[in-house]
Amino acid sequence: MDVNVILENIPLYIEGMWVTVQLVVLSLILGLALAVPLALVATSRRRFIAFWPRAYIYFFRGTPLLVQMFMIYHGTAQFDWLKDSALWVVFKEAYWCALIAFALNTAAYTGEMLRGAIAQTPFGEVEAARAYGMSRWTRFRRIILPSACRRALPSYGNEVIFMLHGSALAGVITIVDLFGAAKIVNARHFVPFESFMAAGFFYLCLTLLIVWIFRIAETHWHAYMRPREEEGEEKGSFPARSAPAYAAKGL
Amino acid sequence: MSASAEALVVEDLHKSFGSVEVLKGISLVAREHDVVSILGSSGSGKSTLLRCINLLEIPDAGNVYVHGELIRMTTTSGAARVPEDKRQVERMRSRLAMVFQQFNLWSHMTVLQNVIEAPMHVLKVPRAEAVERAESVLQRVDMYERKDYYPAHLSGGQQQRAAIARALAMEPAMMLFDEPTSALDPELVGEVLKVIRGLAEEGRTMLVVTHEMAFARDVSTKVMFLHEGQVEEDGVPAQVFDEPKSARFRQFLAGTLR
Amino acid sequence: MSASAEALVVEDLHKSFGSVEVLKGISLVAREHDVVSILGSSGSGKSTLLRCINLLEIPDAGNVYVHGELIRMTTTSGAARVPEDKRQVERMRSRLAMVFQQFNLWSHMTVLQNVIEAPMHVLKVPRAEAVERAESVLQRVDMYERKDYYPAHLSGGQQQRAAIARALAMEPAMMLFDEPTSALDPELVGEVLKVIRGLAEEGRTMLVVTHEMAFARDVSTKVMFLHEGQVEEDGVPAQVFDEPKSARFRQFLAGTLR
Amino acid sequence: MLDLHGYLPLILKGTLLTVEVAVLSLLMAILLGLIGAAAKLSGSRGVRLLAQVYTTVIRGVPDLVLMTLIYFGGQILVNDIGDRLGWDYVDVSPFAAGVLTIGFIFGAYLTETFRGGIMAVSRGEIEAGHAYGMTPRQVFFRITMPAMVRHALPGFSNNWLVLAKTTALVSVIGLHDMVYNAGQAGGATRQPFTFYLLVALLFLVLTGVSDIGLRWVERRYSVGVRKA
Amino acid sequence: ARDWQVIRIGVEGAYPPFSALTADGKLVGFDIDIAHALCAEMGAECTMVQQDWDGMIPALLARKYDAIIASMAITAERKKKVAFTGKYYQVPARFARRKGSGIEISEAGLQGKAVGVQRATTHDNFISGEFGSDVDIKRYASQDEAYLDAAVGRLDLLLADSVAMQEGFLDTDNGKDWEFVGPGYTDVKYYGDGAGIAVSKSNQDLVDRFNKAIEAIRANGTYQKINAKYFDFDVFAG
Ligand SMILES: Nc1ncnc2c1ncn2[C@@H]1O[C@H](COP(=O)(O)OP(=O)(O)OP(=O)(O)O)[C@@H](O)[C@H]1O
Ligand SMILES: Nc1ncnc2c1ncn2[C@@H]1O[C@H](COP(=O)(O)OP(=O)(O)OP(=O)(O)O)[C@@H](O)[C@H]1O
Ligand SMILES: [Mg+2]
Ligand SMILES: [Mg+2]
Repeated sequence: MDVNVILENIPLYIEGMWVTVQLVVLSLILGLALAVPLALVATSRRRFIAFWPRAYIYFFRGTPLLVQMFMIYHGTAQFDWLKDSALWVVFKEAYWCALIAFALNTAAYTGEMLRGAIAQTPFGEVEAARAYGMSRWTRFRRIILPSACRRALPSYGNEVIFMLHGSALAGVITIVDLFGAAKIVNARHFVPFESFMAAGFFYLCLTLLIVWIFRIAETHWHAYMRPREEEGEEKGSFPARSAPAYAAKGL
Repeated sequence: MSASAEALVVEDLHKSFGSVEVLKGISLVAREHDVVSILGSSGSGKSTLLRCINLLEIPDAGNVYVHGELIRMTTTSGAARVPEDKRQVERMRSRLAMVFQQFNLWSHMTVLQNVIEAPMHVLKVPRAEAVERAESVLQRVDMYERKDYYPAHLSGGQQQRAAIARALAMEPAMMLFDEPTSALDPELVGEVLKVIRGLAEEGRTMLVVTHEMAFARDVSTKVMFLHEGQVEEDGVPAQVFDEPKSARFRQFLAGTLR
Repeated sequence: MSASAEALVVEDLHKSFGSVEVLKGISLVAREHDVVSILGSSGSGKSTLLRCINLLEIPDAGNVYVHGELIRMTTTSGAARVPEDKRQVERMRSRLAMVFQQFNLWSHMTVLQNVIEAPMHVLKVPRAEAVERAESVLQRVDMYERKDYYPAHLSGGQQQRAAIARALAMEPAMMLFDEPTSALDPELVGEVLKVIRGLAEEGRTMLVVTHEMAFARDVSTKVMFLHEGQVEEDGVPAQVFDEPKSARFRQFLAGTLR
Repeated sequence: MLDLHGYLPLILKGTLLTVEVAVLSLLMAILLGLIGAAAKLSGSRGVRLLAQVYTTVIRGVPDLVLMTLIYFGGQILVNDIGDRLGWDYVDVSPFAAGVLTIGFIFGAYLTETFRGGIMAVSRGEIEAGHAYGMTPRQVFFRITMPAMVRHALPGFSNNWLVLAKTTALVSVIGLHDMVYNAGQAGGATRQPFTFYLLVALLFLVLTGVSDIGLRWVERRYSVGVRKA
Repeated sequence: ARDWQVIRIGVEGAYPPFSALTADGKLVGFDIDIAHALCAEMGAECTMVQQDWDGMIPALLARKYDAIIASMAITAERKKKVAFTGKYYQVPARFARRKGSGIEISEAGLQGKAVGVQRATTHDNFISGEFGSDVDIKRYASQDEAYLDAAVGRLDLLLADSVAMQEGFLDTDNGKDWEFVGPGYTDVKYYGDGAGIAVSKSNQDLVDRFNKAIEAIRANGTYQKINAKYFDFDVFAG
């Protein structure tokens, strides 16, 4: 074990970590913005309309993120019309290619998650909303979406973690993210064990940070699912929901 | 009693699910201040009737008038029957407040939020006024202290009272109760029936699906017994309970064990 | 009536959850052929009592004798009270068959499989014999035609009858029922009570937690009213219902509305 | 339509390798998952802690980083052990490293799936088992386990689909799977999009076929479950 | 010690014309031919183990193979970890630019330009050391990937081995719009003493065998034959 090599290269790791954080946060924001309309359209009762978002979701969930990223990074260069267009400014940069791939990918997963949560809205609650004269849009905005978002929160936490993990792929296409930094350290000093172990450690820290953030978010948003914390409550309190099944996702 | 106006008129309502005809022509008149108890064994179509009245299910045939206004229906190209005017339906629903057997409180909102939700977003009552109104109805059903609880943290009886408060806050012309006590234990049943009895004494128009004979007999102004999708017996409670005409209804009364 | 043997004796049972004492010294004697109804409002400790009797909960103090045999308890190094002999507990449990309020049928097995499971794997009855026995008890509760259904495909009343069949197939010395009808609708209640009444007439020893006063009065040989973890009133039904000594029990009876 | 310039056999050879890696690592993951779930539910604190560390670390670190680490680190470890025991050199091939890593990673995910499945079994059903005098062993094998399979199946299916896609990463440690070969072919023909699209479609076929198969299995196992 | 009847050799396969993969997955190139020639000379049975450049030295240290024949420059930094034979060829490094881009090799000329190099090579060290703060260095796992990105226009400059770049890029369809620019670099500080064969430090005997074999094939004309197959000049001297 050569700890000194790692200590010497801490600044490089920090820089890489910053790129990783940027990539993850930006792709999550873009992905979420895309996911809400995607989920809304995918729950449409009209089959022909629901088909398109579902096909999108199916493709992005059915293929590896690595392949998606390669298609966007290496693949776009195959088309001369694209290289001659203004869009090339974007596709020219590995950074933007990675960001686009990640955002499209997480949009598919998040969209599916929301779609599922919307489908699970207790039927009685929707019916109560109808019975009180709410219009379709009011029902969606006031009852279905808020309730679905809360239910999707734990699985979204997993999605964020997987996005963090998936972002390591950026290191494969010249981007110096956390994994890219580790590769440079390894290349310079031939210490694969130490350099990747350090990267793993930093990723673990970021993961734990995300878990912690989501735990706080759940404390806030899931008050209605937990037993009341106050003393001396009488019976009738709801049993604590079991932890959500761990939903994994691919790269 | 002066002949009060007709709050709700149902004419020859039919409803089938697939090949099973669940309602086979139900007619019903409820005047203002009427409390109509709807009895019937399981599967006789009681819930379906209530749900057809406020169009949670679309009836296959028949008319519903609310305060004399016909809820207009039309037929789509696909031969499905649909309301002609969605706005009219939404307006009508905001006047017929339904209280569900399973409460159906919105689980991600506190009791107070549940109660102000529909007044604010359907009736467009300003928030401050909605809260004021909500607090007063919550006091009426003795739930004021629990207003910041989530539904999951309430007992069945408390949930049912919150659901009643939610309905009351709409200041509805009429209330529809679907077996408001059947999910409750005997002590809670008493508690909830007391609240409904109070509403009846105020002269609210109500349709109540119930299995509680004592309640039907003591509180309602009209009783209606459904059997296999038809009105088998109806009339004022004294007459219906003491001189039942229908054999099936006599059997039903005997079968209720006590 | 000849003085029959003591099937179950419970002496001074105590049970706390955390700092809350739920059972505060319950004693109870059930002779053979006794049908003991246990009444009490929600939270009074009825379920806990049944669960302590067959050690699904470990009581903090007190003794249980089944057919005169003491279920021996001991204390671990960690100061936890545990049964001295696990075999003895398993043997005892196979003789006291419990019927749960929520049925708790094994969802991955058909009705028949549910019924033969314990006889085959606990009592080691050969399969053919277990099936034969199962079919006969299923006929008894009128569930024979549904024997190849999975629990999820049965109505509540059918599930409850399947659960009773599962208990009967153990040919238990005694049956424990925890609110066997509270999850059912009024007509199903009648159906299930009829089965239990039939068992009572056969002279089976039973402990029944129930909210059905009519049942308690007509069917049981003993009634016991629990209040806050204590026996507030007990005796034969006629005496208990007609001349209740306890004020709280009188209030409870009044509260049940009819 | 698609002009593959004679690279199709190379891609298909890669597909075969992808499937091999996926199936072998699944088997390893199931084994580790069952052990892990048993460990997490075991009475011993030490064992539980060990399982907890395993699942936390695996879930906290990207697959790619783990794979790189095991590919090199694993070899160094094997060498150290080998030297001590006086073995000849034992090679951790990229194939073995790929299978071991993916199996190791998904063992952790399946640990959670199996544990969740066991915990989802209704307490009442387990209690009924005890109430009829079954021994704890009998309750576990006759009630808990069969009921668990049903609860764990959806999570299991999900994990398998993810695992199949994760095999793409072995291309990064130099295994000639279909993604690697597509890169080669794409570079040589200057048609990377064509080849990556082909590989994406092959993955869709793989996941699509598994999906159909798994749904069939799920239907078989969910007899006795009422669908809303 | 081993008798070296069987030797595993690490090669790269993405560095034409020194080593490359054919469509049907065969390894070809100068490095590969040299490896076979050396093995024949030593009377050893050789297996080629393909390894990505990133992991070349770590894999040797992990004993995945016994020697690296992959155009690896003999540098001081690498010598800390592995032992080298004498060089088996040496050529200078050069920049290449897109024709007509007019980029000049100077601190000002390189300012903000995207320069592609293969990660963990002498070129990587050179550009990082000499121009690190001025240029946008894009590091690739293989030289082929750098060529691809250069061809599609993601790079302004390439820095690589002049011969490899000539044969593997400029002379191909991909590189037809590119040209050399600036001088050749052989700076010992970065580029060391030419390309050698890397062997684990514990196998000094194998280094000796390789050195002898290199001398032998140079003496008996095998080397020149291979040289002539790929180049029209002598790569040994550079
Ligand atoms: N959505 C539906 N699809 C098919 N059949 C239905 C549907 N809703 C109700 N039914 C059937 O219609 C019949 C009447 O149902 P309904 O719920 O109105 O009965 P009910 O009188 O309210 O009974 P209960 O007292 O059990 O609530 C039943 O046989 C039921 O199975
Ligand atoms: N496992 C437990 N942990 C903590 N408290 C418990 C537990 N089980 C029961 N209790 C408490 O013990 C008290 C008695 O519960 P029990 O279930 O015996 O009541 P019950 O008489 O059966 O009521 P019900 O009629 O509602 O079924 C209640 O206050 C309950 O909250
Ligand atoms: Mg109903
Ligand atoms: Mg109870």
